[in-house]
Amino acid sequence: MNNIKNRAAIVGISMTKFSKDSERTELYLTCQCIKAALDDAGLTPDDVDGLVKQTDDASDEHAVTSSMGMGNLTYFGESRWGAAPSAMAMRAAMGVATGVANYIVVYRSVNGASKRRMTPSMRTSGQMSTSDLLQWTFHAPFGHMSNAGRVAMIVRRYMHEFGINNDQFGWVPTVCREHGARNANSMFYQKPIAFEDYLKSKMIVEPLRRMDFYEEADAAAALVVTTPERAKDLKQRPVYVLGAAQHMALETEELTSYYRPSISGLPEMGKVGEKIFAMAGVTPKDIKCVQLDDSYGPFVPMQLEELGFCNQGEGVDFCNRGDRIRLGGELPLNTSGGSLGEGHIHGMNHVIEAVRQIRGTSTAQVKDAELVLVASGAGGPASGLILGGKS
Amino acid sequence: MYDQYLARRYRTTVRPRVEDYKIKDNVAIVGIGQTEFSKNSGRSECQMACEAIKAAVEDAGLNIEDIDGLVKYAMDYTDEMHIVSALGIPDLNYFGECGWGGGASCATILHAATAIASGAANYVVCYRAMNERSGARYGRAPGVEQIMIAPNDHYGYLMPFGLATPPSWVAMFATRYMYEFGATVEQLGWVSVVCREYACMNPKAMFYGRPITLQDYMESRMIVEPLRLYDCCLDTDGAVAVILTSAERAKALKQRPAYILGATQGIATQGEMMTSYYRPMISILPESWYAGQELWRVTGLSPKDVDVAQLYDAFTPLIPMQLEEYGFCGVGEGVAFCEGGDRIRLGGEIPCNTSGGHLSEAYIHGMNLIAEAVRQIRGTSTAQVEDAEISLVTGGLGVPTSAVLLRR
Amino acid sequence: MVMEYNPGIQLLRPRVDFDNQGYWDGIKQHKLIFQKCKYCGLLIHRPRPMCPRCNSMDMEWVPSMGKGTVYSWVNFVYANAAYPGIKVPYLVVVVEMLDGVRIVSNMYDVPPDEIYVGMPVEVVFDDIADDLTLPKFKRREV
Amino acid sequence: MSMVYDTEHPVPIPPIIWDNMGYWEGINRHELVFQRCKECGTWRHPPRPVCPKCRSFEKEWTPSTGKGAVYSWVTYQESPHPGFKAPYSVVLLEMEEGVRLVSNMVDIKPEEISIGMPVEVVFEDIAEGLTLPKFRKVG
Repeated sequence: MNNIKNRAAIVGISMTKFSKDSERTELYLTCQCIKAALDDAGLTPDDVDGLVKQTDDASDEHAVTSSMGMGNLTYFGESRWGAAPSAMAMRAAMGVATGVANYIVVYRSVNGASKRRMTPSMRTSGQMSTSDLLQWTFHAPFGHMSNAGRVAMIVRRYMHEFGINNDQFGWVPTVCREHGARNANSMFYQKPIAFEDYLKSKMIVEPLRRMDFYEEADAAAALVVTTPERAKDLKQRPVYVLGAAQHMALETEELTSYYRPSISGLPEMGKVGEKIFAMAGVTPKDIKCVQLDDSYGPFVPMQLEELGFCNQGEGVDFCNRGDRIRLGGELPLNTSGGSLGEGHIHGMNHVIEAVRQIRGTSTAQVKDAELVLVASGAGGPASGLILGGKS
Repeated sequence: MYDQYLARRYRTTVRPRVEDYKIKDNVAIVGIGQTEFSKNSGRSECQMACEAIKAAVEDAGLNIEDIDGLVKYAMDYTDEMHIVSALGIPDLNYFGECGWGGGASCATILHAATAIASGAANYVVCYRAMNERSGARYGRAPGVEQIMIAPNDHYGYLMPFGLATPPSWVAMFATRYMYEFGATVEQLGWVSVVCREYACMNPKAMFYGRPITLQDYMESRMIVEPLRLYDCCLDTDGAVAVILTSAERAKALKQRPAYILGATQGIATQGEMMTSYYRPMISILPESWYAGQELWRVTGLSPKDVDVAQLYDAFTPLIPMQLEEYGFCGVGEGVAFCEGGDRIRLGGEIPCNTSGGHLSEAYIHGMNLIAEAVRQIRGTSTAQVEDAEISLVTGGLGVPTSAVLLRR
Repeated sequence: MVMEYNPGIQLLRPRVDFDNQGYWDGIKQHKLIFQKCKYCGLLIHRPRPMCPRCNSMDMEWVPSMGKGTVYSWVNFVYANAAYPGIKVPYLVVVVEMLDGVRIVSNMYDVPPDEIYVGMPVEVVFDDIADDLTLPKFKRREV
Repeated sequence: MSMVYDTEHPVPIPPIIWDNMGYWEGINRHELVFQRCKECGTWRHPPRPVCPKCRSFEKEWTPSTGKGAVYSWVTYQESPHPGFKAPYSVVLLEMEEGVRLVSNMVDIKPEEISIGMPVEVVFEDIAEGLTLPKFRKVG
């Protein structure tokens, strides 16, 4: 067996509503959401024998299994960083493909807007990880402390090298908000913006504005992965994992990969693209729509370049006026609204939306969306998926 | 109580078919490396991790550039990206984390093995580096100076009552275990004595050259009744790394491969972080039972086939309890099995923790146990079991656990 | 009182959240209450957002009988492995309630050399500080 | 214009561990030093325990010329920490040794900063126990 192509399928999905205050614990949202994803698939907690979580997620495996009365598990793991959503789906796919588990649930829950946190990750015991150490030692003393600032440093260099004006970044948030406005689950349902609203948006860290950044939300998402064989007996049309990959390159840092020869690209994402296209045996032209990591809007054109949808330095032109990336265009992106236009659940909504597109149940449905690409973790360790309706 | 739970406790979910289990015989551990074990390393955890990985790479006969996967403990403070940047690893195709402290030890092997068996990566390193002795020690209650509110909901039911440390969490199980099975502390002491004997054969062990008698054990300081100092594992500064690759690639490398027969994790119902007191029985380790069942199921072997075992020994009572759960003896018979020590010594039915284990070699969160399991397969242990063919390793207890079965 | 606290060191406060608020509110009012699934009637401790038996999220709080027996116990004798705010030695017990759930607590009136598994106990409430009340247990005559 | 601090809110002090100790010791005596591999001479920053080129663990702290150029920069219009008064700029510099580091500029308005601008190091004693390397436009 050389890869996991066609050896795993997503058979259940669920997402809570996005809100500014869930008034619930993250564990509550997690349990609610996993139950709904299992219902969607036609399964019960008794069937589950694997879990994959985001390392920093408040709902640990014990909290979930003890709350839901899940039986015995043989496979559970964690993924960190922005790369987590696609990587978690990949790890679940690997688990079923190698026969170590049958039904693996991937979940994520955040009270990102209300900050109603129940549990920090197990690692927060005072000592610093090497990543925290880097940020606190060499960046924070100079006031370089926010993710917005960390990203802006890379974007400035990108603008410099390709002669880009920062106003041009406005088309991605505009289109994401258009898509989010169609989605009743979104925080911006029926609240689209015009490009001019972006220009009026407050400058946070020059060259980036408030609307370049994700919208914090309270929400949870879950998906269920099993083998294509078992998927046939379940309720929904299976969504097959045709390509899945992670990548970390030399000198990758989370949003601060400043110490390598060029910082104006996302080389990890480029490698992820090469790997998933090769595994799926398709090219960018075959992809019907994409769900890209839009936690930071300016990373979207950079991802389009790295993934081969346009040439280097042309990503911003590709997004200009939004026609090619909105519903009806040649490559609709982030059709649920994404992190900019639906809500930020650390990229999990992107995977869920890709499944909806293939099922044909998106609120911004792309016609015959049989092949959908998901990218996670722009500006750090990266991962990606190509999902398909046919095995 | 919890009527339906009782029925469900040992319920096995429908499992994947054995013929679909792609890990068996397809993956091998081909390199092991470690730093010295000390009370004060005098350097960063990141440096020790890099040293251990470099040593493992050399042991396997590989180059750093060959590594394309890293699996870490979620608890490890050295992030993959800094291993990559420090050692100059050009590309990683697979990286991930396993949670639950020592419960992650064999889990890292399982996840690395799935990565290799599914083609995600070719050479995957699992590592653990910790300045546990000179840095923040787990055996102490958390930093109460700053924290006023429990960091999570779970601690709220324990900490205000002073139930604050891992030894006490396990002591609670031990009290009940001794009550239910009529075990005595002297019987537990033999585990400690035998582990120390093994450490005295291992020049790299922290307790090398310092044997103890049962009398010494009985006279050691009481920590949390019923557990004594010699019931508790060491605090260690050190790092251990292992490298996995496919069985096919393994053939071309320097060392005799330790093939993976089976690897699994285990969670059972009603688990809590080291304090699963709300289950029908607390004198057993259902996670370990289930992990054992899965290993025997996928390999078609039984405990009788195992030549040597490295059982996670953060505290002595966990060894007899695991001997029961993995089927080396019946429920409640573990301490009697260990009494006198002969059955777990070299030449006994199942030699256990032949490097000295966490009690006497070093405490690297189970990674040192994996390295010893591999040495037994290679025939290079300082307490070598003659012709060891099948070697069992288990991961941390009281938390979601893990286990690996290796073969020559 | 058997348990002595070290002045000046704060005991960790329980983290009160949406799922467990009822429990800690009850304790503050000197009432031991447990979570019960409204749908299938399962009694649950410690509090959870979902019933592990039937997966209902509809819960209520019901009073406990307040009585039980010691299921297991430990005795903290070494200060470095104990909670800094409490003077050693002190006992921590797991009590099996007659209601059918277990709870971690301290003994209120029993010295370490008298404790045994199976000792009948009943709940008492210890107001340790203005913002901290804990359920503890004392010997019960049978 | 330089960074303005609100002294009521102490700014983060860099945590010192084995791997970065030599760097901050250098800064404290007003000397900018970088890690350099003893075996193959490769410069590196931020500090790491081992050389990514030749994998030697032997290293020395070697003085920098203190000269470099702006590689990228940002201006914070909102401060993420009350100790730093917005607006202020953060620069990413490329030093003559080939390594990069994050810092602030002194005596310059944000709008005057540009990519490629040549700079040299100065040392600023911010508070008791906190000295930082900062940069000034040259030429």
